[in-house]
Amino acid sequence: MLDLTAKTPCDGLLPVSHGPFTLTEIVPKALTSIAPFKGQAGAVSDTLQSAHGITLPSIGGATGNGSVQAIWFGQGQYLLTGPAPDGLDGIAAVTDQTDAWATVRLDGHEAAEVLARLVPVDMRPAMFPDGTSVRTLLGHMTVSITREGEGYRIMAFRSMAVTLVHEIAGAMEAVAQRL
Amino acid sequence: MRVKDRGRIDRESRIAFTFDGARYEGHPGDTLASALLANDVRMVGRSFKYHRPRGILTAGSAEPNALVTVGRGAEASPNERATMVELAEGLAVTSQNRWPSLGFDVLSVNDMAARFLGSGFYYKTFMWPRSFWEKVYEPAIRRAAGLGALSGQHDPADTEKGFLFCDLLVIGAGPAGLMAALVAGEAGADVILADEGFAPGGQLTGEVEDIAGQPAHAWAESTWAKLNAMPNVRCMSRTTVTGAYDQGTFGALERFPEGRGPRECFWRIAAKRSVLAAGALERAIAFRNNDRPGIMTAGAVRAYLNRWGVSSGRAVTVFANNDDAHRTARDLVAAGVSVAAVLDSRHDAPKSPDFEVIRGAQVCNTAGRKRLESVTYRTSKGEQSLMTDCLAISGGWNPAVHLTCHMNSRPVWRDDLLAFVPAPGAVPGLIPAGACNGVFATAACLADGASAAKTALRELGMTSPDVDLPDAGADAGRISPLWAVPGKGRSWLDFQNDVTVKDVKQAAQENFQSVEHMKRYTTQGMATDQGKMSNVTALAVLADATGRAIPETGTTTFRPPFSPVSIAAMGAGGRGQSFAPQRFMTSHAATVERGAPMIEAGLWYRPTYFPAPGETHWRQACDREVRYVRNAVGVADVSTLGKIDIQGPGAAALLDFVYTGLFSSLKEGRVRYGLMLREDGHVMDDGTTARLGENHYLMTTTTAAAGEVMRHLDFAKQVLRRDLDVATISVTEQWAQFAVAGPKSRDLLEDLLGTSLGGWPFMSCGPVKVGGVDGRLFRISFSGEQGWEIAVPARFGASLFDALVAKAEAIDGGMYGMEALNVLRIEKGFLTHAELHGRTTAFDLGMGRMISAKKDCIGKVMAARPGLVANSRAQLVGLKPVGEVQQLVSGAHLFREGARISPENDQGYVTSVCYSPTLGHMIGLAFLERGPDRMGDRIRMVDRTKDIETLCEVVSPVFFDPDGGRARA
Amino acid sequence: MRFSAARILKEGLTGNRGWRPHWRSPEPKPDYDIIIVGGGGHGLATAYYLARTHGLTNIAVLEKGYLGGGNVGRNTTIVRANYAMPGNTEFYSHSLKLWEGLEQDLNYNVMHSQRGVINLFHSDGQRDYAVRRANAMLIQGDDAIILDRDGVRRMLPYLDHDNARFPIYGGLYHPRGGTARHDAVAWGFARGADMRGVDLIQNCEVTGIDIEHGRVTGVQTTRGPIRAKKIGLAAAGRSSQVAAMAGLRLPIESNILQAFVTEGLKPVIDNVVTFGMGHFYISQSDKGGLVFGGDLDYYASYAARGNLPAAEHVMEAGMALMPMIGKAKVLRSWGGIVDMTPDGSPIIDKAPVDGLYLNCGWCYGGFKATPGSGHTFAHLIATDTPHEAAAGLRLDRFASGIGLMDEEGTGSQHNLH
Amino acid sequence: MRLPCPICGPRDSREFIYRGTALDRPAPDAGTEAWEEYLHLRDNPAGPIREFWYHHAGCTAWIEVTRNTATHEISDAVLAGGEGAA
Repeated sequence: MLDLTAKTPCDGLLPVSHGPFTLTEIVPKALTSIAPFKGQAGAVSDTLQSAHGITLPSIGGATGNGSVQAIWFGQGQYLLTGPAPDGLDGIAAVTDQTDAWATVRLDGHEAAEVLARLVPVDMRPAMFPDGTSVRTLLGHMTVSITREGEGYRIMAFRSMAVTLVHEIAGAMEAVAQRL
Repeated sequence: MRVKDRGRIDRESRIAFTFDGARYEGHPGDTLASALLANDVRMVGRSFKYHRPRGILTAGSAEPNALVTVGRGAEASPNERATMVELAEGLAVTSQNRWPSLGFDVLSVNDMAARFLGSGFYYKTFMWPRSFWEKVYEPAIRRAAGLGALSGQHDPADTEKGFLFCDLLVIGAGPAGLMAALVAGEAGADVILADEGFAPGGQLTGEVEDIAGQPAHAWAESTWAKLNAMPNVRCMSRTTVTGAYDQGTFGALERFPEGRGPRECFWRIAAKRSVLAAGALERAIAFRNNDRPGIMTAGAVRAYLNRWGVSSGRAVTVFANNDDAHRTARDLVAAGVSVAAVLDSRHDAPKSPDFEVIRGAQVCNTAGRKRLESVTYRTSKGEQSLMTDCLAISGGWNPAVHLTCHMNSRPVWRDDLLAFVPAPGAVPGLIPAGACNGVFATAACLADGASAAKTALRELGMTSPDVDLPDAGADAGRISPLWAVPGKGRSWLDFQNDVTVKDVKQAAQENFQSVEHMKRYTTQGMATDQGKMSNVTALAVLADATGRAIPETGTTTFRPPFSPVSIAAMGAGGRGQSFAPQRFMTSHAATVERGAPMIEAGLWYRPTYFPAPGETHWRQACDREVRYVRNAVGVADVSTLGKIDIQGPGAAALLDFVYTGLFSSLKEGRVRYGLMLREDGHVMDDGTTARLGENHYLMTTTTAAAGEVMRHLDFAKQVLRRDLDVATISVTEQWAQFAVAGPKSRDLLEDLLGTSLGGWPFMSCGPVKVGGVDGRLFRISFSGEQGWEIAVPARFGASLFDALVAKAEAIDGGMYGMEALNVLRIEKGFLTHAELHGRTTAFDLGMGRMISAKKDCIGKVMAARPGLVANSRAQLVGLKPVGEVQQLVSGAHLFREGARISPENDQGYVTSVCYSPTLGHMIGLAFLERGPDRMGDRIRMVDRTKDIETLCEVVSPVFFDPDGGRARA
Repeated sequence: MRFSAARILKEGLTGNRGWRPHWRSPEPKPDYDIIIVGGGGHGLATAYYLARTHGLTNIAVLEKGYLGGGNVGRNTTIVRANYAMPGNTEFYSHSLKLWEGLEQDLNYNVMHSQRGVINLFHSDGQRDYAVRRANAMLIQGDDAIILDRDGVRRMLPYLDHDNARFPIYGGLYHPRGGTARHDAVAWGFARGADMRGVDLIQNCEVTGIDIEHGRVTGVQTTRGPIRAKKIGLAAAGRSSQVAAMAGLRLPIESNILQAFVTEGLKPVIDNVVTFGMGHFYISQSDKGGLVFGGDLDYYASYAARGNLPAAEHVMEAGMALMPMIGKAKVLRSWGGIVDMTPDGSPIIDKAPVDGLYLNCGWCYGGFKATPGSGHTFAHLIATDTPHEAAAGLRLDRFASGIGLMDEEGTGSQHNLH
Repeated sequence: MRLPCPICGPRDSREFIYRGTALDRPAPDAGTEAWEEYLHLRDNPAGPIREFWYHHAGCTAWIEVTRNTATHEISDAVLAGGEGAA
């Protein structure tokens, strides 16, 4: 009988630390993109609320925490982390994205200085507080970045995991060297 | 030499450095320029054209003369301004543009021949004989030109880039900038204060004056420290704002000469508002031989004395047309340095009890080749000479308007100031303040800076705090015009490029009277300082030569960067593998382990072939892999192809709109080939699309076009077909997908999946369980054999690949790479970007009938243009060599037998070739005029790059299994 | 005044007092046979060849600013004939031949330097297209050599051959390609045209085109109305505005192309090198500056200045290809307004108004075309028939789809080049 | 350059891809002239134009920006699809 074994996107690449900064891999149980069909955003939000206890986030936002989280993921698109959603048939396009993303978490005092080397959006805590999420660039890659507590959760295409880690680790080292 | 009790250097510590191999010492706080002057090194470089001996002219970033190479070997950085280089232990400095040595330079003969080397002389000669330009003249000119040299080795410098954001960017930390930052900082605004120097204060660093009852430099330092302590203010020293761009974007270069980490950071700063407080630059006066080492700007002489404790000469003479320069004499005398005289061109110049002021005097010549020895000046009483080794000159101050020109605004002339000042609204959101705004007295600068900050705060909707303006000097001084002293000989304007008053006059005489013409003809203002030191003076000379006033003569403009920026800094992150993201398939590690050479496919890496023991040539591996697929089974990772999940009630209609064919009629569980056009009617991409459910499709794209197709679909659904309710998302990364192809492919998969696949016809698809994991199976073929593609979530990709390969190898098959994949598809006449190269139409590809007549689709209307469906177009055919020469070449062109090789007879070109192990000879795909009508004709394939001519037969592009039975088997 | 070494010697010995204007600054006459709108490289070259080849001298060139102030003074100075598409191939071949005799013809040293152009390729697919292109050049009678990896390494040892993100597979070497001193080209044509009697009128902006009964009769300008029997438009990035005065809409969008120059450096790059994967090309001027550029800024603009993303991309590509230039410092960046057509190729054709002729759509490639454009446009204006070398540069090719010249294969609709 | 994405707010232009003049696509049977106008002919003004940009590194919305080609000043930006941002 065939027995497939799983590998995470950053297998063998993480963790990395430089000075006060650490970069670790996060392996979500499931990632599901949800795109409500026309006029169904409210129904989708209600369904999520009753099934999973969270609503759809507003633009640039995140809802939930811990085991269930939803982040805004682009125009008319949300990403649910945690359970696979139920009850959205016919009201939203639901697509499994669990394996599509390399997810890493950057921590450390002034981690925003690291991201300032890479991201064309203001990542300073005051401007990008807990519960916010953006789609933007990191180097030449398109990414999703969500503030989670003191850290940043960063998602890039799975196939780009090597570059993602290389870019962030390089900036961590450069900033750490000057501290 | 050093002067006692002056300067703010750390005299207790010593720093050793070398200049042209000689060892010198300086102190912390020194620049290279101040240390050289302290060591009485006067001559530091040679000019560009005449190789004239040159010394240090300024104390700032506009320095045109003192350019040196810093460092050795690959670390050597040419054309560094000695005035900006911070002294560091072991600094190795060499002079430039001289051979064999700075003291004796062979090309200084150019100076002797100067009369023949005036403006534009090179446009008028070096034309005979014609071949001599590349062989003789140009190499000689190139060798003589240039200043410093690149090492020719890869630059090892570590550099970085970054993004910053603020409410207010303050550019320059002189009195105006500090004051602006203070006001905004206290208001709670998010402030960035950037200054190009390593000590705050701007002009104040070199002056003896008081602010708020303390020395001005001390006020600057304490204010800087106060700002630095505010959490909402980011103070950036050694940071030059290099350019102003749209919507409040600025470029800035931060230098880190000390410590570890990258040496330079190029910042992009997004500022809601900005205050330009860049100060002013002192200009020279043109007179005969005004370029000798020892002739410096008056402000620089003062700064070297006051900031660095260096006297620039033993007996200093001042030559000026303004009051400000008298401070140089005042400070020198106070420090005990001898002042020979102040020569002031004004008849009403102020007198001083401390030094002699000669009114109405103009310097008309100087002497001393490698260092200044004397000056000759002229008054109403005639000419007199003075022994002096330093001449401090001041022709007034030019506001540093540069950044205000970066968005095309032209500065405006103010006759009262004899200077250009920024035009109102020059850069949206930018407020000039202080000396760059034509406000010269210190007290006025402080007030202007505060006022600029208040304006910015008001525009940002913030409240200004009450900030007291500190007491400071209120005298701006007076000035009378003096640009160039009339007389014989050469008077320099652009010191580095050796442009003289005569050159400008000659340019005017030759009708290069527009400022831009003069500049381009004489090279005035094109040196490393970009005319900062000389443009205004040159403009005044041109105005005089053409009988116009300065404002009507025009202005030159300034473009980014404000001062030179290394390519390594602006191009940080471009080196090596970092230039673009790398994308790896889940099978990458296994593939590399098998020794497969990898090639780039877009951003992806794919294996070319898998070498086996005993094979000595890639063709052996390729042929073997083709045979796996034709005879047994081959496995290839095809995950790089774009995969787009399309869902919703409008999914079918969207596909009908973007593909030439109909997809609404596709049955669930089936797959169809689709051709996508750009609106211009040419083929943009192709691929298969599967219908997974009533309102659910999965589209595949080519590897290279995946991103473009995603954008295209977004445009179609968001803009062109807003009526459709449909969602699209890329699932390329979600699925690892492998082609399993060959007569034994079904055996392999049935074994793998533990189920029968007998009910899966060609072009079907559906869900499967793969080792308990939810996967997808598609029966499609890019090889012409019975083929499948099996997909699993990417985390299982590596594992599944290994399993597939093991099973394939057990039944006489194995992995195949891009080379074999290419052979297989050429044998079948399947297309890649070699044929879908952006200029071909469905008609050219023999797929004209795929454009459904039943519906509209993107590109349909324009594809029907007469030129795009003309039978004379080059259309897809196959080629088979039929003569003695069997070689086919991609990129070769096609001619009729016997036709002359000429453009008129050119009938097409070859796009893809390979050796077909299946057929035992080379085959090729080509586009040939009226190709489909010429089956069986003979055609000459001509490759002139390798001189290969091959006689070919025109055949169908489907070389193998033309009825497609093997794929359906 | 004829220029020569002897003249320089004589003037040098007599205080350089005898130099005379390179061109006059005449007042506009009320009436000309031909008016050329635009005193850039193409307009001046057109006037020159009208006078020199066709003997027509009652001509005015109207320039709203100063001569040569547009793209001829803002480009990266590259001269080449290495095109693949019929229409372009023969045209640029013709232009390069004119370059090769230009200095003697003009008696003006434009420093045309045939130092060779190397277009690098980075994949099998790019190589195949380079071979196709090289064959087109060779069949046209021009020169082309396909270099393999080692060949490129020998010629350009300083490239990052060993650790490039997109490895260098080889290059298309065009030995007769090279550079020229851009301003001098404008001035040389200006002087040549002026000497033959053409009136070059600066600071004269055309504000209207007079048309009577479907035929042009003259122009309105900031210096008054001027009558003309024929009008040739050579306004580059401003072509749409000028054509609009005749009621025409052109298949053009004006974009920004930036360029960069470093400080003077001792000789280090001997050829023109183009990076096939990174949109970067570079050469070194005779003064020693590294002159380089890359891709468009990609938005419609008349601002003649660009923004950072395009500039940074160019520098990153430079560092990727040749890391030895890292310590060279950029002195100046600037932008040119380029007149982009849907297929990225130019237009020399009659306009649908009698007596009006179009010369536009040069995209980012106008400089190398200067003599060829002037020569063939003069032929069209003088004879009312297209010159055979420019017969493919038709205005109606977009409507008809016949003879599109999409060199890059990115499409024949706007903003894809 | 920074573009005010109606969804994401002001963003660096490096996050966007340009398409050019915003025009309505003609009906398939609108005739050759209408299609020539749509695909090729342009006013190409030195002044305000309406143009399409794609926020490719952000929300992936197509937006319609009113921008002055002479000054790069941006006066308006809306979703290309009209209303209905989410």
